[in-house]
Amino acid sequence: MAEALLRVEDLRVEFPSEDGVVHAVDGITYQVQQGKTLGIVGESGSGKTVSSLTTLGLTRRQGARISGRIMFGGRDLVSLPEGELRSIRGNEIAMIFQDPLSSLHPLYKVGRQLIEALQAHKDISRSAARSRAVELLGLVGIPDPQRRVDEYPHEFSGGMRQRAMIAMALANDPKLLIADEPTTALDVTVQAQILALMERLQQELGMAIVIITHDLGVVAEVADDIAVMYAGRIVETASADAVFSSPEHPYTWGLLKSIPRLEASRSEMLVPIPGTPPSLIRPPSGCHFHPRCAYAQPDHARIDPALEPVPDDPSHFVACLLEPEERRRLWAELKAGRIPEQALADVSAEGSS
Amino acid sequence: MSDPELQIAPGPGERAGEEPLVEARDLVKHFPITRGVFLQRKVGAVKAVDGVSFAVRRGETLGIVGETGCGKSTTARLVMRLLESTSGQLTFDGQDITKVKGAPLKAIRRDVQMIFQDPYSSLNPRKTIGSIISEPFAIHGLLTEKDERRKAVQELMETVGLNPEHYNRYPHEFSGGQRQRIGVARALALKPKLLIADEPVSALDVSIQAQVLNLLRDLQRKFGLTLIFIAHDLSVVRHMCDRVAVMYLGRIVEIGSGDALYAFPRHPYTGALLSAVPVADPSRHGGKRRLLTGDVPSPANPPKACRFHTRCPKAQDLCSIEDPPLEDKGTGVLTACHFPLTREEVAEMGLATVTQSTPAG
Amino acid sequence: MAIGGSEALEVSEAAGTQLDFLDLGGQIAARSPLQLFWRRLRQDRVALVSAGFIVLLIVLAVAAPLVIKILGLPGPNVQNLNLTDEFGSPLGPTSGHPFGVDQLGHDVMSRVIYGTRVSLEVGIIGTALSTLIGVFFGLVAGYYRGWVDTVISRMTDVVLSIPLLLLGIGIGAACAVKGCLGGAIQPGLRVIIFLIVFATWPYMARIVRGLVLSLREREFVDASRALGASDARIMVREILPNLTAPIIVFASLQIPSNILIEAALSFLGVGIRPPTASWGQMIASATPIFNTAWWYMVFPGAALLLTVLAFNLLGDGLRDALNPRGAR
Amino acid sequence: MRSIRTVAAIAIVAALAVVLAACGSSSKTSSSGSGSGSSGSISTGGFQSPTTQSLTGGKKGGTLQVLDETDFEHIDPGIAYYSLDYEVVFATQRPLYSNKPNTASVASPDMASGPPEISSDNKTVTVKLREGIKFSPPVNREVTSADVAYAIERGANPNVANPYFHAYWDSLEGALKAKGGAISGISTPDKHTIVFKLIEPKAQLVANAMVMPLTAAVPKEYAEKFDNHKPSDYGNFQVATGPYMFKNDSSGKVLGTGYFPGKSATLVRNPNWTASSDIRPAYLDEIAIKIGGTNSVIGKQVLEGTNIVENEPPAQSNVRLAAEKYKSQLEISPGAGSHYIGVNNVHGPFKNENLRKAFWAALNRTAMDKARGGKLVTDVMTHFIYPTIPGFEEAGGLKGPTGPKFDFNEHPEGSATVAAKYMKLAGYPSGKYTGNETLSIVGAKGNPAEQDAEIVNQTLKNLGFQTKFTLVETATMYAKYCNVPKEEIDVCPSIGWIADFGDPQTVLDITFNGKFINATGNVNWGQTNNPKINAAMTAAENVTGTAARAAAWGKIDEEIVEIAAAVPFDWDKQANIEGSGVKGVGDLWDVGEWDYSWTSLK
Amino acid sequence: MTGYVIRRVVWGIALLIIVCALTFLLFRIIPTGNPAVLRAGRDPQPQLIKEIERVLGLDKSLPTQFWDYIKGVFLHFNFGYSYYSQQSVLSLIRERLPATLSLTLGAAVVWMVAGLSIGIISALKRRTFWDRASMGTALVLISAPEFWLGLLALLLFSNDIGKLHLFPGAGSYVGLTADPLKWFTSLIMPWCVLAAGSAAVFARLMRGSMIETMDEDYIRTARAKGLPERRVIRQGVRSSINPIVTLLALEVGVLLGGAVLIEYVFNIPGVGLLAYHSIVQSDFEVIQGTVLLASMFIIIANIAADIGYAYLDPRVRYS
Repeated sequence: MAEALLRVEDLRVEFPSEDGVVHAVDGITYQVQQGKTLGIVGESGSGKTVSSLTTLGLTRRQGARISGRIMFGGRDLVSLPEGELRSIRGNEIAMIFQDPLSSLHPLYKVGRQLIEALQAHKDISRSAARSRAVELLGLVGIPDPQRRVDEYPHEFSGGMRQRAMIAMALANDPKLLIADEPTTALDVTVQAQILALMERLQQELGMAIVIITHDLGVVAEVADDIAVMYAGRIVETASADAVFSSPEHPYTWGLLKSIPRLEASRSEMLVPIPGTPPSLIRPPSGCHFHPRCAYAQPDHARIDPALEPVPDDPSHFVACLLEPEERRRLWAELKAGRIPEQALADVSAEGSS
Repeated sequence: MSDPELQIAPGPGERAGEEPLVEARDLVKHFPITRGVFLQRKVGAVKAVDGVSFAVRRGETLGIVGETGCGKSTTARLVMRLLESTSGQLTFDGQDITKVKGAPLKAIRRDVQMIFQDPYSSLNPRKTIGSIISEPFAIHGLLTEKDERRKAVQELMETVGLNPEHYNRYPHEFSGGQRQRIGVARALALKPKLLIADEPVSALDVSIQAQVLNLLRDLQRKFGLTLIFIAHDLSVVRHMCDRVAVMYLGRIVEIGSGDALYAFPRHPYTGALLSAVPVADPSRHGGKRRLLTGDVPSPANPPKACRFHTRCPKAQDLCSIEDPPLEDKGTGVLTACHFPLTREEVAEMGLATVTQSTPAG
Repeated sequence: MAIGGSEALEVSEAAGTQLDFLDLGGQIAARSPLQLFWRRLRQDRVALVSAGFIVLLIVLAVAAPLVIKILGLPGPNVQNLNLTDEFGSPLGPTSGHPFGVDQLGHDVMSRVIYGTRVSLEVGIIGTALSTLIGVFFGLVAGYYRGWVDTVISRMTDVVLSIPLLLLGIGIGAACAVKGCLGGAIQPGLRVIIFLIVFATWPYMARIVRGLVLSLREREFVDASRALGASDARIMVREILPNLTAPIIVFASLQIPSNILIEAALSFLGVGIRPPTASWGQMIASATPIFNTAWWYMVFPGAALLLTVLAFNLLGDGLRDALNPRGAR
Repeated sequence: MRSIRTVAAIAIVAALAVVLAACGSSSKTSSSGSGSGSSGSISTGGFQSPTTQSLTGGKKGGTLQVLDETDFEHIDPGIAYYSLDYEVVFATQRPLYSNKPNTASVASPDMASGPPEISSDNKTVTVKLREGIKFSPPVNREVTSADVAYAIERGANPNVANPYFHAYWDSLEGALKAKGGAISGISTPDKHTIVFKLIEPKAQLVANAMVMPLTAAVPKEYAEKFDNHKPSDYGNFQVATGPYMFKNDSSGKVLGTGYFPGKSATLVRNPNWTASSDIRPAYLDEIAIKIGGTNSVIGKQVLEGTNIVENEPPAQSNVRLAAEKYKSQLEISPGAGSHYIGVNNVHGPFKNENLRKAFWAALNRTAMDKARGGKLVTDVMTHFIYPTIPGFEEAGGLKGPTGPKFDFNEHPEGSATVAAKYMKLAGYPSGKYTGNETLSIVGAKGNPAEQDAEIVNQTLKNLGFQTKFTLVETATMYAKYCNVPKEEIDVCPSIGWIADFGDPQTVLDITFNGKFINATGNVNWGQTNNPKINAAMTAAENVTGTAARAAAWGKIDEEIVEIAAAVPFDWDKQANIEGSGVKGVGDLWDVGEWDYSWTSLK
Repeated sequence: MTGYVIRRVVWGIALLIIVCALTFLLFRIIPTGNPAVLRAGRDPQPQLIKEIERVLGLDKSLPTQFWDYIKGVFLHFNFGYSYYSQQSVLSLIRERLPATLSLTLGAAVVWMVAGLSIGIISALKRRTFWDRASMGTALVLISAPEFWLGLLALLLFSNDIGKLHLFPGAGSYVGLTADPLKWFTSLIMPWCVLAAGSAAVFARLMRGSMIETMDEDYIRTARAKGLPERRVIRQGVRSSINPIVTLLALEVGVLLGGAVLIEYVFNIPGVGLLAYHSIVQSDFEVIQGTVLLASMFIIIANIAADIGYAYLDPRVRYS
């Protein structure tokens, strides 16, 4: 395998807070290949956003305590001085965010914000930057970019704002685009447009993408590889196909089986994950997932599972203490629409905080 | 608008001839846009709901689905009588409730309840769970004995899967899913005949969504509730509802049994919606997406005639001239379209794989 | 001096802001709002010291006669012209009169201590009344909107367009002896309180109205209405409890502002009437001689400054402790 | 009375003094005796005094800087009636008669060429005018008797509304009906003769009133258009007859040229004035008046400056500074009026004469005077005629009436024993008031009136009274409360009185005579209506000769004291200060204020 | 937008008339004194008082008086005359306005420059010594009555009675045209004293707003774009100022109120002092004029703030 474009090694991010230290990211390792798309899936509070913000050094100001390594182009972004990091941001690594309305400066014209992005990294005249801005808006499919370049974000629709954000991210031909929940705030039809746009741009521009989302459908559509995060850790990572066809981690199963599928029968029961997401301040001991895991054994509360390759698939890693055979048996049952006994035990019981 | 009788498309499992529990005819809600410092002058209207008719039978679940701003939540609030309709008629249990006020309205409030979208906003952060769930009793002067009330509340808490010992806690001490359960408990307190759920799970984490959906389905079965279920997520609606209404710009463009509608959407908008849903299975990315272009027009100034014609791939001149009636196009589903989708077109979009199912419960 | 307390409109600095993106909802250990409030307040040393100082002031005000006896000072109205020189100029601080005396030989310290009463009365009663009125109108305007809102909002416009001090001088002078409005406005403290209430309720009303406008869109209001709750119940039982924190915060910042208004009006001679000791009035009567009798101006002013500062600091502390964002 | 401002606050003319009696001819001959007779009360420790100042030998030329904290009220000679207004009015206008600086009771012919001729029936006064006196530019013509006639006529014009016209000129034939038009009682047989015909025998009164600025000539053809304005604004366009005039533009406009209200005023020489025609030496070339500033600062600037004066009462701190460091720059003017406490004789507790006496006895007048600035500027007041006014000595001089009947007056520092005695006489055996009536006290704001009021309030409280105590602006105090009997104010502690003329009647008649009780503008503050006193006053009005009048009114004074109709506490002596380069001449008749027409630079 | 401005202006004028009517009623129904009586002298016979009342127009019914006044103001731009100096109210005000404007505008400059810059710096240097010190000072200044600060300043720094002879003291004001240097030096203390409270308020406001803004998503975007920190801060400042603008208008009222006190303390012959004196003297039309002027300032400031806000915020501008 070629040298990865981005390699995150044992990244930990902690925030001191009023109530204790928040272990937002608890030692994650992943890599992104050139031109490929990595999907990071997780629920709110799983640390997926923090990890990507940390990549760009954007959590430094929040008083984060960061350890581990983020290797990009031979440099460790964790220890890179702010000035150098700044020249990477928006240049080699670009980022788009969940809410395009709040992520665009409400008082500046879209064009101006694009021009700023260009001029931050290139010595380029204002008029050249402007025509490049128009060009970029056209590239992301904004109709009539000549006129739109002089409009304010609030005059754009939600989809167009996200397109504008993408245009801004593309301004300096980044090698890596980090998209943090890029479609969560959008309607389903617009989401489809944006996802299609991202796919198209990746093909045209050949950049790598890290897409962060809670929606398995979205990653299924766009990602080559998937990392599933839970409580600040990556619990499973594999190619997209492998994650959907033979998921190894009970949490991944939960995600897959708790969303109704359009094509499934109405009578098919959903299998929810019981309980509530854990506290990042006092995460559960052992396997972070054990309190909500229907298949957990008593000693799972003590043993911390490592992310290890599964048998037969060296690119498929999972952090689970169940025996591989047991995992496969359970998944086979779930896949067939049966619900394993253990999972039926307390579907609606609420482990309260 | 078309004859409302026609709109009660026969659904699976329907006991024919029974009077619907709720019936809405030509409901209209226009929010005025006003100007002026002292005397408010009306300068326009946001046509949030613009002629919506439907009926819900006892015991069934009607899903209303559509994108942001299509008027689905407004419709829910109209039915709840939280908003006054601009025009139209609303019947509940055979009684015209369009204009009822005061005591009769309060009486109806006992029979119609609502679950709200935002589990954070729908619970008063300054009240304990106990007082939130017992509020219905307090308002209607029921169970005046303190112990009695407490007991009833704790029973409710148990019913929805909450620990009854948490009676004295505040909402902020609960997670989103638990809060939504509190909302459900409150809605169930008065044993309503009709429950309206307005996007009950869209603010919840994926793993929690399923808990709440299952709970709702359990409760519906247990109490024989009639449910109006509003959501933007087509899969969730599909999972929960017997019949589904698709809304676009304040109008119902298609309404019918869920199975039929999902299997063979006739309206191009329904088709586009279904086609846009990302499928959580990389192996199934077969169909050609039919992506809609452009944005939803402003409800303050909606397109004439067929509201969808500006974005419809099949639109012809007629669509901008004549409003298509909501009528059966041969699948038992009412569709408001001059040029409905054909089976070939649907198949091309990769949607034909939707399986028919037997009705739940 | 911030009349009307635009200060309190200050965009608050949320203690929890910086970690918002972590979305820690539900993770903070279970505590009731009151517990949270106490916990935060207890950690705020400045606010605690201020609160202590205010308690001390209240004790001073209530027990003024006793305090003066303990300190061995003459009463606030004891005149002693022997303490002025042959030209009638007052004498400065001595051991018997630590803050000096005024033109009539009144002990300044004794009067400063008694002046606490007026400031606290005006600050607290004035704020309470204007809060009551402001909350009522703000609640009604925000909840009902429409013409009710229009009328109330226009009323606030009118009041806020009248220059308070000029109005104060006029009413103060006109109602000085017999009172006004059929005796409703009695001269002295009551005129001041009337003026303060009249001029400041719109601020509270506006703030409350704004909050109610957004609160009434919250779903728990709909939920309550869906249950059949009456408007009055919704306003009092649902919305009002959610306003307590901002009301307490704004009111706590209104108190110092009102104390300053009283001082300003008394300074201009329309406020508290002698012989009642009021800090503003003392500064006013010190004005013609402040170059020779600095103590007469400096001590009441310092008392005023410290009191207002304490209330402001406490208000800041309350705002931080009650911050809804942090409480979530 | 002109209310004298002893305060840095805003005061307004509220009420005024009564008139000289009919037979005042002696006042022109030798009345200064009474003035000097009172000099014993004046401490003269190296300070200047208007009574001793030299009126001659000034150096000619130069500009005098004047720093005044407050503005004039009216500069129109037909309206002006306030000590500060007089300083400019008497420099710019020449009434028919005027007082020299060192006398309050001797009038000299000014615009008139000689004494007034009074007919035997006391109903006609004839005055001859000097010839060759010209109005200042832009009028520039000679002053005629018609101009004087118009000046008086406009006093009756409601647009002008002269504040003392009714007091002095009502007896003029047709005056009551005149509303600015011609008054039938005034005739001008020739250009320099003016004849006043009266309907009552009050010629002496009218003649004496001619020292007031109303008689300063006003050119009708020029002034009429201003007098038609409601109200008249002739003051802003006035022309002068005196040695000085407000600087004006070619159209005669003073406002914005020589007078900026609230900011400054400039008096320059009147080019049409000639020294030979006047009694005033008019040494100065220009008077530059700066209005505004802070009294305490102004005083310091004056004392440390050279060609500079302050024409208002200096701040206490500066009086002290002057007395200690700048003695020669301090002038103390006796006879600056009196301050006493009006007590309601007809309503409330003080109906009871004994209670009034108890109050009098209890009051620490020394303390009050000390709060007013101490012995330098005050004398303890023991009766009502004040120093420099005939009758002062006759009524007991500084000590006042003494003896068993007057024991309440014998304790300037207050006597609890005597007070208790009268309390008991009043029916309060405990020696304290035990009734349930609350006294309403309305005082005036500002130093030292405020302190007077506070001491009074405290004294009354010590006597056992409940009080409702209020301080208002001086003007409001008079106009809305103390001058309005139906307000039923019990105690007015800040009453001040100063006469227009050096005659005892001006001090006692209107203030204590029952027939002068008015519904509004009442200055008989106690509403004293004692038949015996009323009768005595009626008789005394017709007494002639200074000594006789002094005796008669002195007796009345004693009777007023005997019933304690009011409670006195302070005879004022006014301090005035000047810069080291000024040879100031102050007007005894105007509380010692510097007279620009006599003052010169060293 | 134009429609909006017109509506605001129309309501502003209506407000002025209402305020005018209120002042009118207030000072006539419960007057401090009857000017006719004040003018009538020592023997004020009812008939004379009546005549003066007629001359001054006080005998007419209140509505008629009010109507006459409003007519004068709006049709003839005639605000009446002072009962004392017979000067037209307009010219009185015009004469005194420069002093008040010098005072308030100068103070506004001091207040905005000092307040906003201190606020920004404090926000950026949050939790440092500078931040704590400047915010502490700000709170002290907010808590101090400005008239007292004025007296204290005089006692400490005035060149006549001060301990340190630094600046000209009370009553030293001269016009700008008369002597620019003296004008400036005489106003240094009043400016600072008048601005102190407001500057402190705005330093705190600006700090709060800035801290809030710097946490906004778009600031994160700006950083993610790789903008230099200086430019990021500029973006923050740009949007932090917006919410402050509406408060600026409120502060104008405070400033005007303060101007009365400061003119009183420093003896500056401005409109505030005029207003004070006229109220004390019951000089109705001057009261009316000055109150009207002050109200007008407040109303104009409000309108200007709203328009300025709309101008600064495109979201409002186009809606």
